[in-house]
Amino acid sequence: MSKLISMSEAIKSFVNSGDSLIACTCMEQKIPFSAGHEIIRQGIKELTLLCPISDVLYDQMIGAGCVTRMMPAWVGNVMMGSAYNFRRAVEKNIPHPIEVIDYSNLTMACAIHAGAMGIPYMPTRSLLGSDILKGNDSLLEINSPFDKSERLCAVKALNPDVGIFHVQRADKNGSSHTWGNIGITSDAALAAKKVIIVAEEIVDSAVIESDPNRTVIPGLVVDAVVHDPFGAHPSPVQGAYNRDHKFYTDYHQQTRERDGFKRWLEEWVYGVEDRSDYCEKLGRDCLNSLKIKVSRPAVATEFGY
Amino acid sequence: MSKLISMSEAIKSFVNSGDSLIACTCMEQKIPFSAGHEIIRQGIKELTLLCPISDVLYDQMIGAGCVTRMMPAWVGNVMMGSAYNFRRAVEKNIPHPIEVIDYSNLTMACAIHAGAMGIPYMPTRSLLGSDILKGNDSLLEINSPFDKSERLCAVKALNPDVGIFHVQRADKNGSSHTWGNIGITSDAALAAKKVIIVAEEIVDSAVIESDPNRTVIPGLVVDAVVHDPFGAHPSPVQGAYNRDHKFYTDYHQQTRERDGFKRWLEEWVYGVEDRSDYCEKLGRDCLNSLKIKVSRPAVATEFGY
Amino acid sequence: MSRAQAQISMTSSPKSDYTMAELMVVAASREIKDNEIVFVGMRLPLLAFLLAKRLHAPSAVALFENGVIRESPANELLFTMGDPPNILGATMATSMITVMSLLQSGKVDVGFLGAGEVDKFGNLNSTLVIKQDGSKVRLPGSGGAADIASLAGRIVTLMDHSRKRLPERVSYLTSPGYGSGPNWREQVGLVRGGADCLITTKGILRFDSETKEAYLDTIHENIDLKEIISETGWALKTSDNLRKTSNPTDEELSVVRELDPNRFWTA
Amino acid sequence: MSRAQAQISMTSSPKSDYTMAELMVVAASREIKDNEIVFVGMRLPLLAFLLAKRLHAPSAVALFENGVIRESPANELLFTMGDPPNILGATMATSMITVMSLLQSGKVDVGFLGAGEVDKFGNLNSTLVIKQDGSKVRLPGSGGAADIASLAGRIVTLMDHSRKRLPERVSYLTSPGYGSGPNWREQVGLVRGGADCLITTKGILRFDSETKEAYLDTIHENIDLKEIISETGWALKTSDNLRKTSNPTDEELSVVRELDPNRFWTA
Repeated sequence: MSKLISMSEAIKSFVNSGDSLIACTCMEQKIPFSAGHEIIRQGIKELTLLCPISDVLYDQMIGAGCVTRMMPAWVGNVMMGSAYNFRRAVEKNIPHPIEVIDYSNLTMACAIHAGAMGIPYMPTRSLLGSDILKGNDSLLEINSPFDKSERLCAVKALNPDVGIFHVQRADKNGSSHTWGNIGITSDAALAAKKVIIVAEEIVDSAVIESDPNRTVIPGLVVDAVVHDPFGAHPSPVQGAYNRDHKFYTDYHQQTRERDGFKRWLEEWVYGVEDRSDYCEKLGRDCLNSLKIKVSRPAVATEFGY
Repeated sequence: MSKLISMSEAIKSFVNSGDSLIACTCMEQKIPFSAGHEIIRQGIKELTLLCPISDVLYDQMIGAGCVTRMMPAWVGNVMMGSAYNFRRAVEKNIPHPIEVIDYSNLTMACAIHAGAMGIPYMPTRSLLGSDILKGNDSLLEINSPFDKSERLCAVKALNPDVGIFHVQRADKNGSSHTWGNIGITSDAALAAKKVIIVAEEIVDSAVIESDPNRTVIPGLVVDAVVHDPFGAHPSPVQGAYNRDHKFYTDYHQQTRERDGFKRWLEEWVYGVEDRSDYCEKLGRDCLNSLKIKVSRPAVATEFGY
Repeated sequence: MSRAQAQISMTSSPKSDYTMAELMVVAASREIKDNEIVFVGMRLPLLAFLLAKRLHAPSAVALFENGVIRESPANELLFTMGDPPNILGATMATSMITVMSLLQSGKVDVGFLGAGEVDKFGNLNSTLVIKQDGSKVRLPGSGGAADIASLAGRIVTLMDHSRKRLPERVSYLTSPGYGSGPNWREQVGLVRGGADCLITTKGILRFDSETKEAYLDTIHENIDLKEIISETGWALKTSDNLRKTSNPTDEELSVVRELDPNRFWTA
Repeated sequence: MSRAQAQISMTSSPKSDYTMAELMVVAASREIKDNEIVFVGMRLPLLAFLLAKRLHAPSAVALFENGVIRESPANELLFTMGDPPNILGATMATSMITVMSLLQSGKVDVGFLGAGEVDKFGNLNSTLVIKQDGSKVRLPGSGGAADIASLAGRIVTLMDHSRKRLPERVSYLTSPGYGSGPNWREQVGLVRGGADCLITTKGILRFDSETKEAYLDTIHENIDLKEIISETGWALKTSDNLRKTSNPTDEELSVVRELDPNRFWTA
């Protein structure tokens, strides 16, 4: 069954204002920037964004006014420090106020793990004594039912309305191979109510089925598949292209002030139609400079019988 | 750091009478028969055996008198039905009584998952109303702390003393690639207090590191590495050799009665010194007939940058 | 996964050229709708799944508790779900807990089970049978059956039909059906599911939507109603509209025989 | 993971030819013993890990919260832990929850952190700072810091040393040190761990085993004790045996400079 559609259709069909969304599940790799930019262009509002670590994609969506609530463990520019739109929103209500419900990486991972597993919560030993626990209604101090003296933090399950995942290759039904950083991708794809796959490459199902242990997301949970090469730029995609460090440092400099961010947004989001247009703007030299330089294929693995 | 030792040394050093042991974590694939047979030869007693699905290895250890307690979801001969030594022990105390604490697959997986995660228990929605729950002190009915009307089964963490895992390839430090059926292998290796890896092939670390997403067990949790080709026979090892169905049907027929099992044990366990001796007894024709016939390598995966 | 399935009687019905096991496979396959996510057992249920996929449910997806998800069928007859042909060409080979997560979160439409005993309310025993003389028979145990019975959308069970295998109440409740009747599942906290269909060597039983009690819906060719009633451990009710079980079509039979050419499972 | 680490002051100590960041990297590396399992952050802690591995802890293993486990160092300077050079040649690239499981089950010996604020009992704030005028500064948040501080065997923190960064009590307790003092960790239910060492731009603080209060253990070259005391937000105690921080050796410096040839992190 082919679920292959354009990014614009995928966002129109499966992301609504008011939704909760999880999108940066590999942390600094494979961030679905092309999907986030289309969400901005379509003017989708009042999103709740979830993540362990958000590199600057969420900052861009906050600055564009798409977001009213953040449920993150960390929001910033990983290489440079602050995410200025996030700070402006929290510190000065620019462009409008946002609510922030803080997590840690492990408790966000547990919330999504519980959501994936279909259980209402997961216990952890983390965050006891932390103000994060005190400020988040989805984190409760409990005692172990097996030893009442043992204190735990119960993390309530999260099932975001939409999950968006950038992968190296997927078939048309959405079964996806992805490698390199995985983060919380596998759980997030099971926890999300709707799943959009953004793939560098669309492959025949036989490619996926040649290595079923490489499959991180099974097609049965996928709603849409988008073919968007270079869709994760400036974040890296293992084995395809490297991180565009300069793009992150430039973003950091250019978005210190609100006006600078607005110009950035005009140039890189509103000013382009889609990812292919964005790539043209980046230019062939830039794309070529990011492509992998040395091939390091995985050792052969035999599945025959 | 090389942890490579012989099977006999590994069992002597890391398995003691009275231990709890988990060994059939891939279910019907990659069962560490060679390790189990060495445990029998060394006369280790009073073991507690854990598993989701035990194909006949645990039956052999029960019949040999190594086991006083079983914590299984299923014990039998998967292809044929009954595991006769298990039945004789439970029904007639032959060779001696054993205690059975029943689990289901999911609750065993949860117990080991909790053990791996370092939390005292995992909640599930399974087994409510089942007699399994009523008969197992490690399964408790609880209510969700977030919604007291929601009933759950809390599964107490299990951290077996020893885990034994048969893998396709490992480096000398124990970092292991394994593929095909995974079952609960990854969690069990983290949950076990001591870990023995049995590998079809010992490879340079560079092989493991060429495909870090294929690593299921990291060396940092491993205590011993044993090189025992064909060590999983008669169970299959994906990409190496197939299941010896005839060996299982023969075992089924030959072990219906206690005397038949004793003869089987004499022939296949006490009568051989180690796995290489066992392979010689099996014969080259048998081994060749089980080897894979058609190569089906996984599609290439690029890790370069 | 249950040895009970191995004990399905090997008699073929005298007047037709199909075995009882073949009829059961065909009947089970008809319980699978297209696009459904199916928790497949080994033996007859696996053949039923493959048959359904070939004939009327091409997009059905199979989940196996060892962590395997398959969209396309394996190329060889399987003796266990861990056989290498069940991995080669799978969509995904992941951990047991991942596949069980799909089950627990309500993504599995139907699960197939066998058992040592099944009772009036569709509860299954695959653990321990206490015989009339007090002696016990130890069965292999739940495997994933209790989880599937707890968490799948609906359950289809395949069983040999005999009075001792169908008691009024199972002596050990491994896998929950409707417990002691209406509302029991809700009361114990199960969030969905329940017994939907029981395919035996004599007929097909379904469950009353109000009383949750099993009743006879269809009766296999050449089976006598009295025989069924006497071989059932409770006063078996019958459908107002009791019919014959539809015979396997030639097409169905030919696919089943292609799938199990040596009748290892369907003798 | 913390922006605080990016703000470490870029002054180099005047009389020697190493920068303060280089000294801190060297000091941090000396906190790693051979064979230890280390939860590594980015920036200076990563360089410290690489230095330790090269010089005195060749079998130390690095865990990264994105799911990466490395026994051998990456071949290039990393700007994020997700950079492709950090995957190529890794021992394992798995899920975040698997790596966090190693942490939660007590297998991690030492974790490295940075923060916006650190207080007398080694508690860290990486979430929100309320300034004296009531205005707030939003920091990026915990990331994995609160988990590492909760669950690792011991914690080493790297910080810029200034009065506003070292208050008596953090305004928001993101990552637990010793809370309000002795027995606090046990009381809140933390099963192990705690602050072990705080490496600042002026000296190295350690924690009293009884009072759990930070005290000055060594003082960096050319730093004045009075300056440290005035730049600390509480009455800082000093070791009975207060010494100079050992200077980096030539070998240490040359490795650090090989690791960060353009002084991106160690300027």
